[in-house]
Amino acid sequence: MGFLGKGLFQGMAVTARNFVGTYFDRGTREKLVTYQYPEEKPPLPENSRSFPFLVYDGTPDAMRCVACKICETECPPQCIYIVMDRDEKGKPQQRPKVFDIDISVCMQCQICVEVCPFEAIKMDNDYEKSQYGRFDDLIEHLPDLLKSNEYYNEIKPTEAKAVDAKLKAEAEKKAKKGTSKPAAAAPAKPAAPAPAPKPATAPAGKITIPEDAPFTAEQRAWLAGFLSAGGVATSGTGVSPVAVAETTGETPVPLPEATPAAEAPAGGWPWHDPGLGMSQRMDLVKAAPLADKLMAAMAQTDCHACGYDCRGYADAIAAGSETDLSLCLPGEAETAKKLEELMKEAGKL
Amino acid sequence: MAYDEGLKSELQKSGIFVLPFEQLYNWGRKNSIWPLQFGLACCAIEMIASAASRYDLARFGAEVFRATPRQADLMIVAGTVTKKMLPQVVRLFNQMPEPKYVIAMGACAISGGPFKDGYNVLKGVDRFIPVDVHIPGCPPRPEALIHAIMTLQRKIAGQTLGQDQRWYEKSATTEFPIPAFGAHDLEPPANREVWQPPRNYTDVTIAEVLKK
Amino acid sequence: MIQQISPIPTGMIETQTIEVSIGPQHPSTHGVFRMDAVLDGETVVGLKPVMGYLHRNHEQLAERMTWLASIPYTDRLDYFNSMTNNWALCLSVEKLAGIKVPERAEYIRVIVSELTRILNHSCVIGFMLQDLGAWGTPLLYAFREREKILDLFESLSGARMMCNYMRFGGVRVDMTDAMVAQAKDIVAKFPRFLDEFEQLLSNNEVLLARCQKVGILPKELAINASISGPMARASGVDYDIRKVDKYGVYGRFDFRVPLGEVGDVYDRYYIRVLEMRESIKILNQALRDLPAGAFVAPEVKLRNFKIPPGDGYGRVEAPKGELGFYLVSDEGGKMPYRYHCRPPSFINLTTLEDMCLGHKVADVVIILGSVDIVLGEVDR
Amino acid sequence: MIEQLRETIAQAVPGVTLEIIQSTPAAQQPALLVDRDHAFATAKFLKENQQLDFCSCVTGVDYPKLGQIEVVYHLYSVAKKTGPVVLKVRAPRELEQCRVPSLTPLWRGCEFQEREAYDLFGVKFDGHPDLRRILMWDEFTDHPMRKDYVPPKDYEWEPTPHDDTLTRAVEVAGIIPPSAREELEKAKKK
Repeated sequence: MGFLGKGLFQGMAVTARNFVGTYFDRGTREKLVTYQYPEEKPPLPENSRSFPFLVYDGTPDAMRCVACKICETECPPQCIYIVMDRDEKGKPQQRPKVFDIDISVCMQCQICVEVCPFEAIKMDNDYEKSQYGRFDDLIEHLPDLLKSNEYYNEIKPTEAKAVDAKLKAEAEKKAKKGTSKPAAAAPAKPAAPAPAPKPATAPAGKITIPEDAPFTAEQRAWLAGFLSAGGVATSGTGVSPVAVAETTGETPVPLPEATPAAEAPAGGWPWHDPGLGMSQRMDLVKAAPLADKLMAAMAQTDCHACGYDCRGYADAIAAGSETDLSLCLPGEAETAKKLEELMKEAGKL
Repeated sequence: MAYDEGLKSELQKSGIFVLPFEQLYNWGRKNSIWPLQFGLACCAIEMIASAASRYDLARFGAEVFRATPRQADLMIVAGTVTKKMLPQVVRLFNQMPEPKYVIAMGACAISGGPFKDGYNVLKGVDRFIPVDVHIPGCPPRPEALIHAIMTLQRKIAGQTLGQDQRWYEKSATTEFPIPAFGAHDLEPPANREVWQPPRNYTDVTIAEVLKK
Repeated sequence: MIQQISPIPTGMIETQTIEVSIGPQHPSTHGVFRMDAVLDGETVVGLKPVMGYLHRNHEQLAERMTWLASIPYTDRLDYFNSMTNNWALCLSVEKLAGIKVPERAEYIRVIVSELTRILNHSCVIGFMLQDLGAWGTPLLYAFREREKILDLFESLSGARMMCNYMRFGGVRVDMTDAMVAQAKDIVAKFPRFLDEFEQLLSNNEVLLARCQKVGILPKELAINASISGPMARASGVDYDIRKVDKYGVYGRFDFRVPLGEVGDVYDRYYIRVLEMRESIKILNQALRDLPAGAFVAPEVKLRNFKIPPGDGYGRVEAPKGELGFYLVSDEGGKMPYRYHCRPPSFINLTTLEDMCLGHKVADVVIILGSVDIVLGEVDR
Repeated sequence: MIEQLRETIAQAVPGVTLEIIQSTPAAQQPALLVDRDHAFATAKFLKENQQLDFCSCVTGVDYPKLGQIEVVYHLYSVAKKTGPVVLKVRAPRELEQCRVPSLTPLWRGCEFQEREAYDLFGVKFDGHPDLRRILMWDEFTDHPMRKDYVPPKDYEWEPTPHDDTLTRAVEVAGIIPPSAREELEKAKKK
């Protein structure tokens, strides 16, 4: 059949074909596959991920992160550390004071991105992070982590567009629900790369329609009525000013009621532990008053996504000043269902 | 070191290249880094990938992966260093000739990374041997390793001849102590001469807090 | 580390056996693996594998974190094949919790797993030839193809090696049409590469001389020592979990299970080439039939995922053999009470000594190469 | 199915006590708990009469509440392509009494896995040909996968402090990062 050495020659022919092939490879990267790295970087696919960063809209003050610590708890190697910001009175500010990511530990698994209910943390694709030092250079603090939504749109266009659309829809839904909010006319967060002029710079309730706004006479009349009605309603209903301020992009003002004033009893609230399951928490509050039961139905992360901490939201619902039962984002549908159930039981719904 | 940049460029125009000996020496060193063929875990595969055809580490003169530490300048600690493996890592480092460099590639080599809570995982190879460049990532992309090699080349280019370096000191020992296997842990768990907890974190001790 | 053991008189000349420690830092040990070999001249008369140099406590760490958080850690078990590792854990958890996976997700899982299999096998052959002294030429070819598959994995999951792609009840992101086209392109071009690869190697006289009749593993010993995967099939054990368990949608595909006759190193090499060809067959069918629909079961929660108390064992046919997870859940159910991984390459090492006895030291290196170990999985 | 098997074993191995332990409702993998003295005979019977020739997975599970350590064997049949039959053996947790018969003489595949169970759980397998530590070094004295294992105090510094690692760092070196000072003080007040 063959002669001794035929296999060797066949193999050499393959090597020779590949060697010659590199000269005739014109950009197909079939044979000549090398990327001249520092000058010519291999294109990164959109999904490519390196380390997390925090998204802000417009200015770094308007970061989406509310310091709910969900990512901190879910992070498999525990490389995230968050401390919530508080004002002088100790009132939580719905934003982190400290947000550290130790990228010398981060395993780039993207679980923080998946669990974040606020679309606040996303994966960057910058991989050139070699450093001489370990301790200071490899810990990313809040200022290093904050990057704009435009940057996010730039590196991951498809994903970012979907996120923007989702946030816009959510904001509109929120605005529609509480028709009383003056910010209803504007998108809650400037989603497009070019942020729209914020009507919120005018004090709430005193919004005037600009002369050059593209409205017909009827629309103008309706809008004027709508806005003024909203202004009146704001002071009347229990919509929290923090939520309003947040949607309009102003720095949050503290709640007049100062909800966290409700001090925990000496024994603490035993159900106030995010590690417990819903049924376990409900068992602990079988004989407790309604407010405690409502609180036990929350996710117990004190994330302030609803505008309160868990205690404050429960008290507000129990007192009737808050009627929306779907504000607890970390608890998802489970909490909303339970809250509705409890309110029905108590005959308040 | 002071020399006339203007004169240098003037001479360059007429085809005469003038270099201080130090720069020439460093130029030679930085473009012929021979790494030790030393893979520990996942990152080693990316290390091989960066030496393979697509990323081609040979363009930086660093493709000669030596199987013996006696011929290597650079140890790429690519992967998790476990306590069982550490004595061998230190021994290999001791066997490398000076001047030698260490790149800690990947989260595990820097700090133990995702496995840092494990009982058999060393929380960073810099507890026992000095590390020059750290590459975060799990695993870092091959480009990131090439970037680290370029970072190391910058470091080599900046080193002055004859001073400030470990290997120029007559009395300096280049042998790092090799820890022993203990009943529960390595003994000692860290080499205090190489590794200190960072200064700015040591400013408050528990005693001070308790005093308050 | 050379140590005098005991003098053995052989005829006129007195010879002594010596003990040689190969590894843990040795270019041919595929990582931090060590063999304590006892040599009589150049012949191996005893060999003990020593492992644990990459023991990263995966099991203990997993018992301290949620079910979800363990998925990225499984990527780092067998770091060539993160997709099949993900699948093994997800399959076990789905078995314990009784989760039904949507059809599309099952197909995507088959596609990525078979791509992983051809990636692994081509790299293994490359590494094995490296051990033979081929100085990296086949390895470079294998890595060139690997990069093409990794490009697809990166655009799909975001990372080259540590994909972290599967979730309980499905996969994390959907495969877009562009990615399906990319996968089809890879699959269409791969047989050509395989032909070239075989032309380079299969009839090569040096390879034949070095591999044939070396490291023979008999069929009975292979079964008794729980050898699985290509290594068992090279010895003629007709056992492929894809056929036996028919997990996922493997029951629907038409493919054969190639079997070896001799069980030597060459059979173990060639069985991998044949398996790649079968994988291409499966891939063609899966890409053709990929249905539309959901890619993850909507009822499965990402956070606060719980499993009822009890235990269970689930396994998949990973490229290296049977990869299984034995999981125990307790009352809380949020974290595993016990999490055990059954790593194929660890158990495939059981018969290393039997295969090496009587061969020369140089053969030990290729026998180890043909076993196909990854230390992340051996030591966990 | 499993009851049938239980009856067959009970007839073939006189004096054996067998108990059926259920798995999760969905997994449907009930296990047979065999007493230590008859474990080897039972396994031998399973191998020879039931053609369970493939011992896939061996591992230990620590149950401090029961005061016992369980060794789990998953047996498959390559010849009949069936399985798994789950065999469980329990032994007391105390190191001296933690002994079970080794099944390595029956299945070579158990060899490394039983060594691993010995290393990580401290289960001694009687009749094992080469029972040494396999993953940890020989001088190591603990059995780290037991639930009461105390990890070594090598945590001296944590840049992103979380409760348990912070406590460990404070214990070992008396160091706390400034960002965590506040929380620590608060915890102390409590």
